[in-house]
Amino acid sequence: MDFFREMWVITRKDLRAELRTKEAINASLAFSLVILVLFSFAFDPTEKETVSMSGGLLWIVFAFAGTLVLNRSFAREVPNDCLDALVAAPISGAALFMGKALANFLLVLAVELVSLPVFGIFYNVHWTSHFWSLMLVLALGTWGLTVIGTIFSALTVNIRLRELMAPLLVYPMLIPALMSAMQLSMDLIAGKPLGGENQIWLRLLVAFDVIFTALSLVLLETVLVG
Amino acid sequence: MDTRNFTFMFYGFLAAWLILVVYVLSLVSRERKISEQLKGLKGLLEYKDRK
Amino acid sequence: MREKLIYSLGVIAAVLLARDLYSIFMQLPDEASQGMIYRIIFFHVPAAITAMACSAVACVASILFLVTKNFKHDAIAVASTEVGLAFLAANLVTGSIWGRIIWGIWWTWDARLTSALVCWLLYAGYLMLRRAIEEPAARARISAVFNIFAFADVPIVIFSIKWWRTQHPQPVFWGGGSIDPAMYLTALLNLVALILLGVILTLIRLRQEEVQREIDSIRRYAHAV
Amino acid sequence: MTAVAAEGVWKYYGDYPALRDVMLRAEPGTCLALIGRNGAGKTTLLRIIGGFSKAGRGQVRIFGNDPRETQTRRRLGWIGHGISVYDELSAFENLSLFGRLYDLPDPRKAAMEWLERTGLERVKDGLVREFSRGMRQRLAVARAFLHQPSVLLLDEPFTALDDRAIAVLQRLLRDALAEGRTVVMSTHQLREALELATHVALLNRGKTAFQGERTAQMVQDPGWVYAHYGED
Repeated sequence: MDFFREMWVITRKDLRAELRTKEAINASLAFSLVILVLFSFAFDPTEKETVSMSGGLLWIVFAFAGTLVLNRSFAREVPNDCLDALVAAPISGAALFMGKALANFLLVLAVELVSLPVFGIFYNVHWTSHFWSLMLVLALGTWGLTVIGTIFSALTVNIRLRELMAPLLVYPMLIPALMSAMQLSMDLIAGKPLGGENQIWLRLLVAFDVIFTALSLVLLETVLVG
Repeated sequence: MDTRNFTFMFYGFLAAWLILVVYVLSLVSRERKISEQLKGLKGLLEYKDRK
Repeated sequence: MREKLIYSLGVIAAVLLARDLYSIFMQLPDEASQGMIYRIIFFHVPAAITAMACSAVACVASILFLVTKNFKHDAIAVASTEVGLAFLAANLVTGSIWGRIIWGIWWTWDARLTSALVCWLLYAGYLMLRRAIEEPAARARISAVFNIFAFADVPIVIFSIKWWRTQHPQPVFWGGGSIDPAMYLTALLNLVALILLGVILTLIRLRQEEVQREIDSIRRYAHAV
Repeated sequence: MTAVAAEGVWKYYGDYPALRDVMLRAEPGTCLALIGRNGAGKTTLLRIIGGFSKAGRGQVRIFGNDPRETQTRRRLGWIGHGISVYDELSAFENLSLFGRLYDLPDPRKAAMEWLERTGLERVKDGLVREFSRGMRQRLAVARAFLHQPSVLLLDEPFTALDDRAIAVLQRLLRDALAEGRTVVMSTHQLREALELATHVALLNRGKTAFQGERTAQMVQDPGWVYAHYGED
């Protein structure tokens, strides 16, 4: 069976299981809304200030809310020992990882796409001036978040304090990706197009995604089969 | 300015070496813990042998 | 054998450190713009380099563990990560104290300080991860994977924070200019001394880790009997 | 060709050897019962044979190949302590999911077939979460047999099962043996296991203390193997 079909089977399974209970995605959405409200108390949301903080604010919301989805990714396989069945199945570890990562990516992206307009309304920010560039940055940043979140969910799947450990490990690792995504989103929302000065951040984000995707694909089998 | 400069340099070196000393102390306490464990284990083994 | 190595390295390090301290405090003149405080640099920079060397050693050891499954490499990884963290902490504190004089503030989100802090958090996560896993084989495997990830992240963190800061105003320092050869020699010798110290601490920690592992296995065995 | 062969397998947890130089063989069409006390290493050994964990030294061969090879994984079926099916999916969805993962030509048809064979066809669209214990276990059995594995690995299969599931499993295992498949099971339930088994292996503190054909005497007196080979 070819790689993409294996991957898609896993993705579909994860999405179906999640959408049936909506446990993680509901929690994540609610959480992101709560943080958006909380942030309005942290500073006076006048328009000019908000634009200069928008990138940081958005990505902190995304990172926190995303972790709720990502933590569940391999934890979902723990009850009933489902992970054993997946490891035993004749699919490559790479397909398993990419399938799970893709499902997580779509879920996190959905949460982000809901919180983005909410952010625009709450903070009175016109964020659509470079819509497609922003979507590109959103996708790249979210992929970085997803890859690290998914592989660390696999790493911590069998340890106690899993829910506490994963964020502690994930956030410091994510700092470069979050920084680029913040910088780029801020520029785009402020009306500066991609390219020129912020080109370097786009490159950094892509490099982060590529490096950690490759590393995860290489190491997943080691993580799951000891 | 110069005395302050000097005190801070002094603090700097003090703090740096203090951190290393604290680390060494943590090593020493770990060493003690290990030897305690070893003692306990020896007792356990002797007890089992006698049984 | 290892005891002797530790002692002899200790003697060399002590002699070097004594010589360096003498030279730093007694021989070298004050720096023109910074005054006395610049002397912290002689400790600050070598500590950072030692910490980096430790993280590199830990990464290599982690890879070797995954390849060979020999627990010795796992012990090397944890020992050198821990020692590296201690040196990085010393580096951070000296940096902060230096900044208090030069910039007038304890902490600034300067590129170097920030990346050092992020790296410190990364590797502290490694030690915490180890504590959360009971079973030795799983602990070694999982933390080796994490260590490789952390090491891959270090250069990305350093570069990205550097770029981040170059786009933002920051206190200026490190004006150009040549270094006095005497200063250069002292800095170099101090680096050697600190690296030796790092090696000694790592060796001690390594032995502890090995003894601990032996104890754990004997205990398992004793309970199984 | 030998179906399952463990050749000098060692497994360490830290420095502690959970398995010590284990040798094991199972030919096609035979059923090997792996017995031993708690902590003797039965589960560890089965997990190595199943490819869930790696041997520290020595190797495991399934029809001469490594258990982690994709082609080998296709030939292995596994029932462990958990049921390894998803609570949030229906019985039919679960089976067709695994049918797809094992690349069966018609996963939906295979799923239906096995739902019928385990008596679950009426509840095929019910979520596993709502199933009774016995139904869940039968579904787990169906999942393991779905891709017609030539080697079945069962870890304590009878421990958690209710009577009906035991009956279903025993019938399926008999059929499988008759078709020339291989079964390796670890077990506490000596009586149920020894009825099916053609061979017996006893693990004692990580070592193979005995391996041989099952004799009539063992069935009559399940403690016999322990009495002769099990003690130190």
